[in-house]
Amino acid sequence: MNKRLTSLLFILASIMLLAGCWDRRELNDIAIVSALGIDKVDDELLVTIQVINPGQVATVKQGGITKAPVRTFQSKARTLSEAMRKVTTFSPRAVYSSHLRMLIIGEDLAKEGMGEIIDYVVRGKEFRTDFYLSIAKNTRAENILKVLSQLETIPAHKLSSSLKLSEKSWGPIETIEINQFVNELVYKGIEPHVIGVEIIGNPEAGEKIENVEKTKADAYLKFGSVAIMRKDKLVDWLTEKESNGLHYALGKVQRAVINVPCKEKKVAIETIRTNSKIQTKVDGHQFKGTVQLHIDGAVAEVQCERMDLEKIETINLLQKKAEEKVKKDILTAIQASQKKYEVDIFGFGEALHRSHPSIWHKVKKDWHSHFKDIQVHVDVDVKLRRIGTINNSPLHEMKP
Amino acid sequence: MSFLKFFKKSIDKKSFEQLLADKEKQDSSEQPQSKETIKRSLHENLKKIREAFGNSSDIVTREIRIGRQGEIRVGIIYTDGLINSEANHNFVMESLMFELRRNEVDLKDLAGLTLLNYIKEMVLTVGSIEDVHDFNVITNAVLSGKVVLLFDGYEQGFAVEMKGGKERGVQETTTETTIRGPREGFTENLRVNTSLIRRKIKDHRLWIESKKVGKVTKTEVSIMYIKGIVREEVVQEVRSRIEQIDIDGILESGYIEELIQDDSYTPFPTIYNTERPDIVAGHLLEGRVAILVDGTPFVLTVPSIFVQFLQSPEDYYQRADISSLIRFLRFFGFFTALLAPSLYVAITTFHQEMLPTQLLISLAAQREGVPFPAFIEAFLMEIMLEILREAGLRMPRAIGQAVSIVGTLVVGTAAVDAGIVSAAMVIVVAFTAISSFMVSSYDLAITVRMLRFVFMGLAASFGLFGIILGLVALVLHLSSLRSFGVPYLSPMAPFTLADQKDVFIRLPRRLLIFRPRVFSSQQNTKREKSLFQNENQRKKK
Amino acid sequence: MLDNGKITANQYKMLVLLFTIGSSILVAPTALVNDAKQDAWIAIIFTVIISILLVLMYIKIYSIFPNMTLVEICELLLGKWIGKFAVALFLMYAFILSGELLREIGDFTTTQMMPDTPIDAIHIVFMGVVVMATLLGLEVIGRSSEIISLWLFILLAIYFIAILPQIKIGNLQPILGEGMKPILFGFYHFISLPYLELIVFLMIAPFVNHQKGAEKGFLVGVIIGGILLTFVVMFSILVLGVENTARQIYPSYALARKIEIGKFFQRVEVIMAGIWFLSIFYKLTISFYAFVLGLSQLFKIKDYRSITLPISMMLIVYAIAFHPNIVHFFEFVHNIWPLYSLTIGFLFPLILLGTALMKKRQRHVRGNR
Amino acid sequence: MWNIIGILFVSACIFIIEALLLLKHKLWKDFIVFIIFLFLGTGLSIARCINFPIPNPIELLTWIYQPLSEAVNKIFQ
Repeated sequence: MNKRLTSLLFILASIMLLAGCWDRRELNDIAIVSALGIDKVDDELLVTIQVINPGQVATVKQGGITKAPVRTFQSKARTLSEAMRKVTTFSPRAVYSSHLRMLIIGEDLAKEGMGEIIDYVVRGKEFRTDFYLSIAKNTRAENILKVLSQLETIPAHKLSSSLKLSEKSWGPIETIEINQFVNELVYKGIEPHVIGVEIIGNPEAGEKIENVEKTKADAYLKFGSVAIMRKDKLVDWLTEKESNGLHYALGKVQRAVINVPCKEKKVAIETIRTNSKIQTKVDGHQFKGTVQLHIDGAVAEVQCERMDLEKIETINLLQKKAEEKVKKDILTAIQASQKKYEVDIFGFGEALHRSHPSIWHKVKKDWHSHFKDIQVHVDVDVKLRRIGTINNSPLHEMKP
Repeated sequence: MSFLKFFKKSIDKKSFEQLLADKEKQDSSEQPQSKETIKRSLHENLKKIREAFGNSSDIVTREIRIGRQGEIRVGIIYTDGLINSEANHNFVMESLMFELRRNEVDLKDLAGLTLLNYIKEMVLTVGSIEDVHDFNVITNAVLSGKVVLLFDGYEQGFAVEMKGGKERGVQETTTETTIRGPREGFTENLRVNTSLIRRKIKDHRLWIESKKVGKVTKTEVSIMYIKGIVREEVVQEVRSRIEQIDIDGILESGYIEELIQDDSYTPFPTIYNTERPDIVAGHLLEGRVAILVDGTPFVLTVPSIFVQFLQSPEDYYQRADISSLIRFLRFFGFFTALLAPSLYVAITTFHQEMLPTQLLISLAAQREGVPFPAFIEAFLMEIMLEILREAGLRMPRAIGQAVSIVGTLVVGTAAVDAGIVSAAMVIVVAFTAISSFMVSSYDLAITVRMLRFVFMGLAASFGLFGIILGLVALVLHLSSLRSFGVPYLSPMAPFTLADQKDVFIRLPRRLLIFRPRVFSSQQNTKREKSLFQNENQRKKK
Repeated sequence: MLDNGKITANQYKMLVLLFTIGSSILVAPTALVNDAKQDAWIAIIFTVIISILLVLMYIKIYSIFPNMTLVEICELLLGKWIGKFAVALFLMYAFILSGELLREIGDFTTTQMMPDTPIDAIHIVFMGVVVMATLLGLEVIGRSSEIISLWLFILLAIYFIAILPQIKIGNLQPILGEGMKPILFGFYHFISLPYLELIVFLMIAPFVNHQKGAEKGFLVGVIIGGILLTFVVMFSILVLGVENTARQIYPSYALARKIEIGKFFQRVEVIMAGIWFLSIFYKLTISFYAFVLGLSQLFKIKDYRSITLPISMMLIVYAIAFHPNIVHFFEFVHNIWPLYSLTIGFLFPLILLGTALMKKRQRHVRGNR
Repeated sequence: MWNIIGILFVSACIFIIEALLLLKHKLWKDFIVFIIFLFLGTGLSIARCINFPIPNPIELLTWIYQPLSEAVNKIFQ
């Protein structure tokens, strides 16, 4: 018995050692792609990859910056796969995209329809689905990728971490993972939206290493407005107010600031957590949408004089004002999506599917036209829980 | 399977019969004078003995005269260094030479006794005396530390037990140290060792059977067990396996271990060895059999299961919660020692997507300029580590320290600085080495060291897929092992819920009422009371 | 009866459990969600309940002939020649099952883990370990399954707990939105994939040392396996959503990619790969063992071990030759396999059971006279 | 070429391991069955290496069950 097994194991072991290692790649043979930018140029896809230069990143950590911590490579081809393969002709290392952080689509491509690039990214084994999707606003994706960043040595990491951070602390911004985008692309009850990124400052200066050495960079990247899409095509950019409303309605806002007017000045209310619910009801032949939003907040800043925060009426008033403010934002966004863009980015259709599957199956074909006429009722409920570490503002008792 | 078993059996039988035949032949050819009885003439006898030993200088053959007029000539034969010479002077020679003269005994009339009986019963003030008639017995007695007395004119002699000489005393063990627990360790002397165990288990059911093994060395091998707790089949099996040993010399219990283990095609130890009497006592109480071999401080216990190689006696001396935690740590250490380098190789060369990005970047930065593939790098470092370890072991203790410092610090740092290996690899290898020291049994630690290379090979050719397959094969192999009839992986496989109390965790002692079921004969408790109950029940039956 | 050693009821239970979740745990969500959309989890619960009835039928056969393998039962009940023919049909099923499983391993590994490695190499290496297990015998397979299932439970627990934070309850709605038909379709596919294949256990059941334990173990193993599969399907829908799950070839693996706890515990989809490799290893080993043992009983040779190695060569060849590509494989599994499984896993034992009961009654009647 | 040599080598190894054992015990029936399967296995492996078509039971199954499967699918659609 054992003789038999020993010989079997011996044969196996020799096969393995002789023939193995097909998939081996050493760490110093791979080019780690941190960001991928795709543009459309003359009917061809222009692929820009931002590759990390590990040695350089390590030296940056030790203090000295000599060369750029990342490199970009570009190639053009009709399909993405071909373009990615072509990169190998001038990159000394194998392109490795499992650690991709950002996928940036050029605005031109987005306007023409970005469906054609999605399949490659979802199908490929190397692409994990945890990177963020973004559209380059008013520029090409390649330009975005060329800008070097401060604080974080790798620009793509800077992008993704600032995106993640501002999602938590700034209302209009939200992270979109590729899976979410694809789901929304396929699903009939909702249309996708994607966050935009733009260059502030001089793009050409941003490419140089000196950009990193200054305290105020010549060029930097900023996330801002939201691109709304119909199918895979970019329709328009939402204004900041509208995107704010959109994110409130979708419950994507975690920590944000609501500025409530008081006299000429403002009171800032910080949201602690929000909870939203979108529903679609059927009332005869009419669809009625409701957006219910609960916000827990805290007073963060008081600018106006003579405001007595110790009184419950003041708090109630502030809550009411905040509710109105948010409600207005949401309504603006809904209105814009219904009238201006005619795109259901809120997912009222999805809500209908969930509550009335049979009706949904009848209307899903032309949900588009039904959506325009939905009456939406927005119900915002703000609860101020805390007022910070002091009760009344020093301004309250400031000498007149 | 049946025919295979049959096959195996027939081979065993055949070889066994053959062995017996061979043995007889050898015995007859080697010792033709075996049946020779001693002569009446002392002179001739002594001459013959001297010839038999080739006039070896350590064999003392002395002739003295006893009695009032010195009328009886007595030959004293012993091996210098094996006997307690002081006791020999005091209790044998002095008794013979002085007592007889001082008491003015008439050797012709000895209170109705013959001379030899008189000497045996009234003169020699020593414990154990045997009558000897045979030259062969005499030589054996002389070699095992007895003093042989031959009397002129008699075809009979005495072999007086007088074992002594320089031997290492009971000292603290160096191979298995604990913070808490008895400090004593076994010595090379079998009697001392049995006494150490006897002192711990003061019960008449602690039985010892002895046998001489090794045609030339004639080493004494004892098996020890507690009657009533141990399974009779196991004792029988041990007995018969020791019986079947056919070898000229046993120099260490390792010889026995290799000759009686179940399966020789395995890297895993299936017999436990230890230097600590407390472990042996504990094992005996669980119903195992201990095999003691003269001339080595290492005692074997069977049957042995896998988990016990990852347990330490201290587990039972410390609080249960701490012991359990440390046991977990030890299991973890076992797996890291086995897999850490292979996992590193697999992840960095096959599955880079598993690493967090920052870690990947810093690893990649370290690997810039390293000329070898990760596998070769790991392989070189591991080999270097093994060389250092082995060198440190064999070297004089003072130099060993220096070597390990030079090896670890200087070579490691220099290798990283020179860019031959990456710093991460040094960390991995060092961590692996430390982990392998967590494995409490040295035997298992060696196995792990060996298998580590196998897993590295698997990782280098198939990545994690290879490692998983390797692990499955390892578990299959372990499941196929047995140690004296007990499945090696028990009590996990076959799963016995009742025995789980003392495997990965050790429950508090009051919950450990029952002995492990895999070893002991009945489901008897650890408490004495019920052990008697069992005996009573058996009697009733 | 060949001497293969005995396994305990607990080991048998673990083998049934591993067999149930092996292979299905990775691919079941896709097939089910494709059929039943949001209601896949209802379909799976429904299937698990029906599968208990199926297993009761297998147990009935086993309890009539507790000491005989399916092959021996067959020859006893159906006579020498019809029996041999039926056995051949069953063995072909076991062989194809083994081949499909091996192919699945190769496909998964080359798609998700090692795209450059030739699929034959994966097959040969994996088969090597399966052959090792088969040669070591059922006793060793049983014992090792207890250890492996312990690891498996630990990995599964990590997997389930780690995926919890990603859940979105809304993904389950609407419940019963598509009516009952899709659920039945899901049932039709799902019962064929792990449950009807359980018939190979009738080759192993006689080697359990305790008859009642084997019967109980069979049921308990199937139920636990069903619960685990339900969890996997539920989590797939809850985390990935219906559309995405339906699109994935290996949904559980895609699901594992979503695991992210803090910044440190992420990128651990290999856990899922590990779970799957371990469970499918046992599934393959059991079906291969059943095939080889059955073949040796069919030819009435003394020991199955001598033909194991040649058969494994054939299996490696057929694992590739069965399907020219992965789409062919999926189409076969989706369209043909359920019907084939129904024939062998349901109709065939039903006929056996019927014959057995009839013969028993005849004997009873005769005895009364 | 090399893979055929490899296959022959493996078959030879299997033959040596098993046949010796079987012949030693004069298990003629086992030996014959073993030889048949070894030939089958080796033959199939070589056939696959040189891309020689080998009989595929899947095609048979597809031929048998295809009409039924279409019917079932029709019911559920």
